[in-house]
Amino acid sequence: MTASAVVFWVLTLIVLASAAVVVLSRSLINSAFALLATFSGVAGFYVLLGADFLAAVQFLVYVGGILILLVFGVMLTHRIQDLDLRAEARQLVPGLFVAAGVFILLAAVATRTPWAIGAGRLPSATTAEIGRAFLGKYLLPFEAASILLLVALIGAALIVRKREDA
Amino acid sequence: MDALLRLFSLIPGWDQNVPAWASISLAGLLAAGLCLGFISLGPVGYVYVERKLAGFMQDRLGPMRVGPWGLLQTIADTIKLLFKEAIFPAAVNRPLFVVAPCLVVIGAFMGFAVLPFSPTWQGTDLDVGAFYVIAIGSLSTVGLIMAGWASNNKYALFGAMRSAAQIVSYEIPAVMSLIVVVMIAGSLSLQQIVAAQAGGLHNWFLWKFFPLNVIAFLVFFTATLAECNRTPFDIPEAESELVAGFHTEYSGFFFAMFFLAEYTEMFVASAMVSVLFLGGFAAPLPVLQTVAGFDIGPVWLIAKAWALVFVHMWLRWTLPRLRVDQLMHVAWKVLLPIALFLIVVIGGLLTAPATAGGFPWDPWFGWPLTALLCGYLMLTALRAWRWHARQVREAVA
Amino acid sequence: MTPAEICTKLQEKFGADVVSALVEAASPYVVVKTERIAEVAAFCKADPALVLDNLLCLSAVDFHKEKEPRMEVVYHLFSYTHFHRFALKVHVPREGARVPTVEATWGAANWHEREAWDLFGIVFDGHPDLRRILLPDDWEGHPLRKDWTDPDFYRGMRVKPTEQMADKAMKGEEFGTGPFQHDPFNAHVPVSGGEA
Amino acid sequence: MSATRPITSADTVGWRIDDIGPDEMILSMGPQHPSTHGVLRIELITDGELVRDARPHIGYLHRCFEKHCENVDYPGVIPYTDRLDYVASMGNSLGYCLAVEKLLAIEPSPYVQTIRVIMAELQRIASHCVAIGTYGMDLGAFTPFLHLLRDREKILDVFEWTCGARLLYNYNWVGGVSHDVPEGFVKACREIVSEFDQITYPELVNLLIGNKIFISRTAGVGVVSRELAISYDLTGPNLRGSGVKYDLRKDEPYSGYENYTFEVPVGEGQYGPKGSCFDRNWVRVVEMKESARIVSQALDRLEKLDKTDVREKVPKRVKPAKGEVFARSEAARGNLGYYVVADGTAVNPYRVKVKSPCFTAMSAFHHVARGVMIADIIALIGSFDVVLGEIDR
Repeated sequence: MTASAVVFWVLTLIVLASAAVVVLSRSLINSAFALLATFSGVAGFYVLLGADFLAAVQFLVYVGGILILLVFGVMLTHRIQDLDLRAEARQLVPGLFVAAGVFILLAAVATRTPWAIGAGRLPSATTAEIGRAFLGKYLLPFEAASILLLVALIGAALIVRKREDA
Repeated sequence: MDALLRLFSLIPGWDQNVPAWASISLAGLLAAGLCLGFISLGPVGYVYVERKLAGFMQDRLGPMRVGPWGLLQTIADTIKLLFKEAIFPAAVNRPLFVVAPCLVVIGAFMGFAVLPFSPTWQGTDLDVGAFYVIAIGSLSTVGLIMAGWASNNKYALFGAMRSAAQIVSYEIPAVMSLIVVVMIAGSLSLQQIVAAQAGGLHNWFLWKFFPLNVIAFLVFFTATLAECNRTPFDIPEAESELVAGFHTEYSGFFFAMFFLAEYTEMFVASAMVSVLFLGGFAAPLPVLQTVAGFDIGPVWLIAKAWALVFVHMWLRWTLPRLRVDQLMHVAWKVLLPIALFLIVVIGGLLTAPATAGGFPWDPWFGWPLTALLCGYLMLTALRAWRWHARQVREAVA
Repeated sequence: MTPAEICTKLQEKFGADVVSALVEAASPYVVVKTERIAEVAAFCKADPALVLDNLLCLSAVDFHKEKEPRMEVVYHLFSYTHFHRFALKVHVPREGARVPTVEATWGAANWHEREAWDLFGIVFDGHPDLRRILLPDDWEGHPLRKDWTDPDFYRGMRVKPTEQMADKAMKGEEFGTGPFQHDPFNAHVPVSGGEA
Repeated sequence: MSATRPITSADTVGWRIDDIGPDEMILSMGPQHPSTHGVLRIELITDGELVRDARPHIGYLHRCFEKHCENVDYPGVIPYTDRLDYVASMGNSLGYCLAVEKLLAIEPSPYVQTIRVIMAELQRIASHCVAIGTYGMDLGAFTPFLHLLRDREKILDVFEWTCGARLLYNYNWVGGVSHDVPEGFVKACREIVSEFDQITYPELVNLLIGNKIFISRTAGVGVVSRELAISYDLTGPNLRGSGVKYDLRKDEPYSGYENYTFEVPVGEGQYGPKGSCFDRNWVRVVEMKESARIVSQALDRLEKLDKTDVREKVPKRVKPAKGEVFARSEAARGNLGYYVVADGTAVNPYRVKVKSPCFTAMSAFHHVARGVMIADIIALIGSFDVVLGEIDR
């Protein structure tokens, strides 16, 4: 087993275990904080794949942004301590069916896709190429996404704005 | 790490007998150990200096009892902190309570991985070095929130909320003004950013596009000040309002870890500022880069970082603290527009061929202004020292 | 205005409700009927010739040895418009004392009245927040009354040493912790209990 | 949320969870909190950083001052008065002595009165040093506090030299003072005054009062209107900060204050509405300067006056005739009033009631505290400059 394989399995273990905690934990706040390990593990995968820019983005956006927002949301929820998060197993059978279906679908896609293994080379600097792709070939979708985000931002600001009459 | 690997290869027979992954791991561990020593011993010095500085500014002596001139005071304090009982209040969320300070320290410590102390003395030269430092900072934020929540204390929670809001807000102007530097250097790699500033003080990014980059520097420095929770942005631990903010309930070693993280973050942030704007390990004069054939880049970087740390301390003992809404006002309505403006203007200037390498007057401002500034600071220091000496003389007489 | 003029003005307005007056002394005052104090207060503040807009002090005094034992509430007033001073007094019985509040007229009366309730047991009718202010919420009695005696026990703790204990302590002998023993903080022992 | 909350009779200790809305929180600030200036406890209902309602709880430092007074003789009360406002003890005992002297109809000699004025004004400077210094510390500026304490120390040194105590002096006696000023007192005081004028005052203005952050933290925060100030009997710098030019030393002079020329500063609202935290502190700062002026005039006067025995008029036995007196004096924190009732038969006061300026200032607190932020609560408490020893008595 090579060193990178060891790292891969360690990362997999971290991601899976913390994801299990996210799903199974009864305390909402513990779930939220377990996401930290999940996100970091995924960032580790990116590093392993040589996509250092993506790894940094993963960290900045997910850990620095989304996770903090999530934790904020949880903390600001009224009487969060009283909440009982016991998952009831009422829909176990349909749930199992759905899970199995999704798994089969994903497995089919994974096995049937003609992965280009071994061909091509690892890009030495991903950052520059990502930049060129965003501002060149994919400029339109990139700009569309940014306008969408801007609209969401303005809308959020409008909603939380202090009303004059209140 | 590269330097360490090269050292290993000097050992006869090393390359043949030791597998590559082992020597890389060993080099990584050694480098990490070096940084760990630096960060754990650094605060001992900083705290002493900070206390003495505070004493000087406040017209008193500072620590004087333990050791000559109180030199051993912080060591004694460290020992005390290490041996003190770590108290866990009854209703804390114990796992999170323990993990939180570790996360904060890790977040501060990981910044060292990319700090370039010299062309070879660097953990690793990431392509996205500058970006990495910003990204890793969010780990500390999560740690702070965790600490505030786990403490089960309203003041701690307030501190955590404040610090999260503050760090997230100030990251934006910091990144924006960082982009200015990245655009000029054309790279995110810290090595290349430093390389672009080599060749003397007038090449530093601080003096590029003369008045513009100075503004970018001020924006970035202010934002780092806020991200380190230092006065006037120390509202997360504002001791007069929130008792001690997020570390209200911590004691002993866990408290020491927060302390350690704060001072480490201060150093990392200052080092980043000096890498981005003050030429990093590049000496102000190329002649001073080597002494007797040895590259003294690390000395320059550390000296510049410490000078900025000194400014942090200076501000702390001079200014009152802002209120939370004023703090947000500064971030969103002052720093962010300035940073955006700078990005647009400098981006435009860089695309124009006439100003792609900076304004024509750039080389003429760096030296005189630096000399003026240094002269003024020295004069002030001299006056302060003479005044202090007179006070002491009068007290004795 | 001089105190005499103020007194005349009040007598004109309120007639027999002004019970008595002492205007020649160093601290001039009038005594008004207890039930009317709130109206007199409002008048004192509103009247353009008086404008007694400031309540300097509200104090209660316990006169328990008079022929008719009574308590007094004294209102020291001041005007920031005319710069004159005056005092109003009301007489209340020592038991079941009730006085209308003047909190609506002068905000400062709020806490002063709470203090008078706390230390003298005078109830101020209409007061929005009549709670103990200086003493603990579970204190029993009103200690500035002249017939107040220190309790032997507070929350089951002996707070006053017995004579034997005092004697022993004076002689420098150990007197043990027995009588001082703490009961659990919230275990209420009747205050009158314990040894003599 | 309505402006006033109904308070139930069961609700004596504090607000309960049912009293607050879904996005509100009860925050208990104090009695062990770094900046409630002692053992004040303030209960806050907050919505995030915003304070919806505040309720001060006092009494943690209650020492039955008024009950003590009824059990000791008239001069015996003086040491207890020292412990009221322990930051400015000279002013407290002065007020009490004035009240008893009024009851006895005695007037000390001009020499004694001048000494009293010097002591009271030095004490005012020393007290404002603490007030403004700790206020700076409340706002996060640590350095001005130590600079001001340095100057307070010099004044305390002079006090110690004169009467042997640094905090609780027992210096003003009924009819006189306990000790004559020592040899070289005038010179030492002149040095203090000149150092204050040349170093402390400009330094204070540069470092703290003129600081942009300080101004933005205080100007426009905690505005007390003229009407509120008068209704709640705010006095001293708090009242003058709201723009009311009233100072007992000027308007009802005692102890020969009419002989000195000085200005009465009022809040000018330079940086926002009049009566804000900034104005109250600004008044304190200018007042220190004026106090220094009075001290130097009083020192001139002291040198010209004939030395008399400072205990010449101290009565052997204080037993006033039946009567009552309400006397006020301008202490450092405002008008300190003593209501003394004598029954004519005993050597003990029948009743002593203290009208403490901090007590009334704190009673207006909830009006000002609604709608500000948590950090402003700290700024507010500090700007009222309360001393709990005087509130709780």
